[in-house]
Amino acid sequence: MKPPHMGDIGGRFRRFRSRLGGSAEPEADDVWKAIQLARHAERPYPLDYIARLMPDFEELHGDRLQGDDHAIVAGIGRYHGRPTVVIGQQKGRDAEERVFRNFAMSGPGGYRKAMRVMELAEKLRAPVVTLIDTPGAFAGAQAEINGQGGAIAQSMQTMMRLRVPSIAVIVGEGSSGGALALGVADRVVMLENSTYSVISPEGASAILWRDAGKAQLAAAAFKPTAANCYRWGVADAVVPEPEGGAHTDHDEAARLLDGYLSRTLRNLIAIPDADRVRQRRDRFRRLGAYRELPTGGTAIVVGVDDPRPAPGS
Amino acid sequence: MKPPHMGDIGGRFRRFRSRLGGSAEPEADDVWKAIQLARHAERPYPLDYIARLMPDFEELHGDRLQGDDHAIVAGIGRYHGRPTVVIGQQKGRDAEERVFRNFAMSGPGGYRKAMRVMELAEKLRAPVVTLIDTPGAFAGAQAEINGQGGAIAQSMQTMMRLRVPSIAVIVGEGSSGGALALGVADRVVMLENSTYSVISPEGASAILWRDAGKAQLAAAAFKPTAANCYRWGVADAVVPEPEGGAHTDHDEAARLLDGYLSRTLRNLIAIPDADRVRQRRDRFRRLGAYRELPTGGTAIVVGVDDPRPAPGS
Amino acid sequence: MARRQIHVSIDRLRGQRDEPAPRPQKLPSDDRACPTCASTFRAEEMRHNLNVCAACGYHWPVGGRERVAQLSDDGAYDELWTELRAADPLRFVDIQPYPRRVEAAEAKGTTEALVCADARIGGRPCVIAVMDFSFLGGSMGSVVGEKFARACERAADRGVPLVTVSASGGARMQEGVLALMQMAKTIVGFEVLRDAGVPVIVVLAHPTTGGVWASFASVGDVTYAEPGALIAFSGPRVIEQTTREKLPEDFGRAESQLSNGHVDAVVDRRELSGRIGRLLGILEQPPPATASLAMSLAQNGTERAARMAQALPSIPRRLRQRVLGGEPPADGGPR
Amino acid sequence: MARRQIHVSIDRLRGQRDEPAPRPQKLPSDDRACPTCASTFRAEEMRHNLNVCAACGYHWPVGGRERVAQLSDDGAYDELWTELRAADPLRFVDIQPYPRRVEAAEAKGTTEALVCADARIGGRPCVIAVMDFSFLGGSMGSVVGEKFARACERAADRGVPLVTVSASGGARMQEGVLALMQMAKTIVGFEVLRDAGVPVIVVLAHPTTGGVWASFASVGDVTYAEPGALIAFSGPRVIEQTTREKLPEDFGRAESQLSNGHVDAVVDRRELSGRIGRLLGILEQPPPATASLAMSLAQNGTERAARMAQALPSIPRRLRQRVLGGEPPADGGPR
Ligand SMILES: [Zn+2]
Ligand SMILES: [Zn+2]
Repeated sequence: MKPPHMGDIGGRFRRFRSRLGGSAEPEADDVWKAIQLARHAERPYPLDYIARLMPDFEELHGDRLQGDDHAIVAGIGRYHGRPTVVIGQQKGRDAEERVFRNFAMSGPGGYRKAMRVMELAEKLRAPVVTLIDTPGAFAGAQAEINGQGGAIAQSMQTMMRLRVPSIAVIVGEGSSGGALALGVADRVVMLENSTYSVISPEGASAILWRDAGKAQLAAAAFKPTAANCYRWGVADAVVPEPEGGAHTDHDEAARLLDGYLSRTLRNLIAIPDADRVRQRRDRFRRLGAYRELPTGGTAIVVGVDDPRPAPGS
Repeated sequence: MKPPHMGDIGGRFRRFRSRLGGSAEPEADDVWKAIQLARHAERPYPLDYIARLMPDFEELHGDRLQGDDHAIVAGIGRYHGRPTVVIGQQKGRDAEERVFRNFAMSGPGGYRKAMRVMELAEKLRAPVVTLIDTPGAFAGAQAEINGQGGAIAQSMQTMMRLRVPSIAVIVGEGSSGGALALGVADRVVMLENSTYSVISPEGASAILWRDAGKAQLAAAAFKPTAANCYRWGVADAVVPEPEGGAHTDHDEAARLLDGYLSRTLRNLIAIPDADRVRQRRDRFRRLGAYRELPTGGTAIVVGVDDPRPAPGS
Repeated sequence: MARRQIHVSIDRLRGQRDEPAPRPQKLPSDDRACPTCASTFRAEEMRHNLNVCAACGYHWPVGGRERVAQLSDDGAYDELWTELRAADPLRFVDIQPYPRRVEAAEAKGTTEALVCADARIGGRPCVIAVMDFSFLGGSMGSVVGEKFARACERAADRGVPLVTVSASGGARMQEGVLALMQMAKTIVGFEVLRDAGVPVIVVLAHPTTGGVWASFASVGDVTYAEPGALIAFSGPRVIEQTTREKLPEDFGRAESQLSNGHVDAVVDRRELSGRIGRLLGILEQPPPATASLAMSLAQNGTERAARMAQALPSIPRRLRQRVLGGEPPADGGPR
Repeated sequence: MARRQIHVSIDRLRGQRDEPAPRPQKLPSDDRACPTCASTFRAEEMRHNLNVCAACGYHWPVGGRERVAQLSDDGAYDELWTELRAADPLRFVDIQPYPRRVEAAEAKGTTEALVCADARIGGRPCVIAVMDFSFLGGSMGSVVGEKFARACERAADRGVPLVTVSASGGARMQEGVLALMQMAKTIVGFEVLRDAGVPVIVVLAHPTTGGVWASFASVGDVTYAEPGALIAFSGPRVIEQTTREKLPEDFGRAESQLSNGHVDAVVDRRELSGRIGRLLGILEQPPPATASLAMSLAQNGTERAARMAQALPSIPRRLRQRVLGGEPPADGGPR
């Protein structure tokens, strides 16, 4: 069996429309800059957005099983006149808080806390907003014993089944299954300088280049920027940040996010539940890029360069 | 506020109809004999019934959280031509197995295993049969930390919501919330010599008489026999055991249970799901006995002496 | 339905918590000593400080009606279902007959171990159901179960939240297996609230153990606990007897159960009413837009689906075919 | 849809397991030494014993098609969707370009890391989806996700069970975030199976790690694992690097994951086909009685409710009022 010729594939990808004004082929430096901004020490974290978007917010604690994972904050707040559930991955601002939050790398208990709060959303018919910012789920022995894999899968299942509207926002660094566990929403949106990737550049460097020092090279290979994720259909919209990045002005960053969230939630609420669930499934069913070989002839690429709806909800 | 006179209450309870041929006021000795039979070392346990009722049975393991509680066995078997989920509390037959099974006193993981298997039943539209035989849920530090209370409550919630038919069978000793956790079914049925009580006689003796040696007295006070539970509406039917007790003939005991189960499941399956769920709720909503004082006049007793449907499904 | 308008004026001492109360003079008649810090308080002071030690924050038990008054705006509430009283289905006698125990408990003025009421918290109407540990150890018998279920149904019918405070040693043993069944009855109540989308806030007071913790108390939408409250299925003494483990001092206490993941927050009693009022504000449903309401009625909910299915036989046969599938009618065409 | 009829005759050696195979003569060309007990076997022996060491039970990896053949009755199956091949959406280059890696892997005869097929196990038709660790470490990229979703949809459409065997290092990094998305795609597939009430049996082979364990592999209806299989989100090496813990030898292995509650049974490969066949017999739905089917169609399922609601606009206005509620029409009476 002769492997099909793959040389013509690249050409198709060069035809990507550049909807966001950027080049279809961002420079490696730009990618690295986005990664730096996504991880900026002064970048707003979920609780910073929550404080600005919903002054009345009740944080809920505990997975109702065996603990309270501080890497994930979850609760219910009043947002534009209705109860709204928010779940976020919270990095720490200073050294002490970083340890307390485990650098936003949660164990299974964090996802189980998220699921129990999603159940509350379901009961109260409250929309769910997730704020994603994690280098990945925690790699630890106890996390494995307590079912890190199953917790991530079940979190995806829970989000896939929600009959209430949901929006996932990548606010910082969205890495690996630990990010996707909270990312199965009706709309997935990325802040301008956020990143979304299958693995952190450092992890990829160690595994693919067998060299811990190739993170910048890995970043350039993964191109995990918001603009690229939008092109690939992984993000439905890109929300602008203040000039220079979200860290320069938390209030303005929250205001820009608020614009997207409030408008999109309003639109989503108007969709009948069953339709919304079906559309959500269809959204994730479609994602991917592969070739479909006809019985003979040239390959057809299916996936990322399909026509897509305009940005915004 | 003068407390109402309670002397006339006893009279109403003396009017209990004795549907099962026994005296409405069983002798203390009879109660104790039932307790001894319910705990007989040779009494059939869930796996004994399962082996006879469903030769094709797949035991499932684990709560998908952190362990596999051996006090509860759960699985799916072929029963009268359809997949049927069975969950049972399993005492050990010999000293070693008793320790392995923790004397059928499960921790939260046991109930969570039960719940995950109930979810499978729900997906496959398989009926659920529970076989109850426990001195109670385990009293241990780790069980508390892992949410023994919440696990029991959630198990009740899960059973209350099942859209598939369910039957709970008290096959031996049904004590406290640890038993009820698996007892929220469409039909609750007791084997002739089984018992169902809020607490074990030994526990009651220690707490109420402040004397560990008053178990027999406590048993007589609680009267937790099948016949009494039937009268109180707590059991919907009493399934006869072989002459002398189920331990004398496991095959015959299984055959007698099979008769009830197969007929009742057939009847339950014919009821539309929504009706069945409503009826199940109504069943547990009704249980209890209290007085309702009119603005002046004699007390009306509500509850246990209400007219009840005939035994059988 | 017997109701009684009760007005109790409560000075919550909000904002005064930081100033320690002046050391009270010993009054032999009604003073109480704090078991933690040994400060003594007069009954009036105790009541004013919601039965919390002004010096160290120790929480004493609170009676059912007093608790309802503490939670309600201006201490005003309408008590519900005081006509429900314990029966004696087992003619139960331990070291004394059950009716005698009930009589003694009722003689103190409380009718049962659960007090239910209509009230407002933070301006928002709600149904309140509070357990009273002073009535037979707050044990859950048939009256508690019935009142609790009614409270849930009332909250669901009116679309107002349920606020419940637990304080109980567990099931009322003197009612035997019927007491056990009340656990399931409270779960039915919560199912009704769930269908109605009505929130329930559970406050765990000291102690919340046994069948109460193993039923409604552990499955609230939002769960607060009072500082130091023991929250357990099996209490530390029973566990130490069963397993010969030596348990730490804080085992099963509210603060431990928060880190065990079973509680959302430990809330000081003096903050409780304000905190609940704020939470009810968050949870309040927006007024439904007519169009989207109609849409959600048409598209959501199996309840409605079942009703639609029941209505189907009266829908013309041709349409029924279209909806339910199956063979088209032989006499196709407009009816 | 390209399909290929493949017949492979496999002698399962059923019942012969107890007799240890005669010590094989060393044949330098294709013999293999067991890493556990150092017994050596010829390729023919290996194939006959399903790549399990006849002496100690060590399980070697199995290729995708070989595994499908092992599971299928008489080794017969129809492979599905071989026309789906990897694309290179990121034009990804690490130490070599992604297309070069794919070419090399395809050159060995496998088209992708997931082999799907129609087959029968124990006489019962099913859809089989097996990962192939030899194709780029069994990594899950877009082709794996697409084939897996199709396998679920096919099983649901036909009402036959899905049997899937995982063996994967996780997501295919060279497809970047699109590979990550395949995790969610497999979850969509399982949702379709759930709606259809179709069972899915997951077999965890060595290794099942990363995004595969964190998606479909951990949420099967019944989950078997092969002896010694590593099952983990993060592998032991990563954990030791991250936390500097020293992990026990059996960490994350099938046997540990059974006692951790994540696996239903550890099943020897030589038992697997028989065990699955028996399980499919248990799970088979009874033929629906026509009456009760109609009843359940009318009463159950939100799917149907949604369809009914969509059909409503074409139901006469008067009837719609009756079903949906609201004001009766002003011009009441028959239409
Ligand atoms: Zn004090
Ligand atoms: Zn070997």
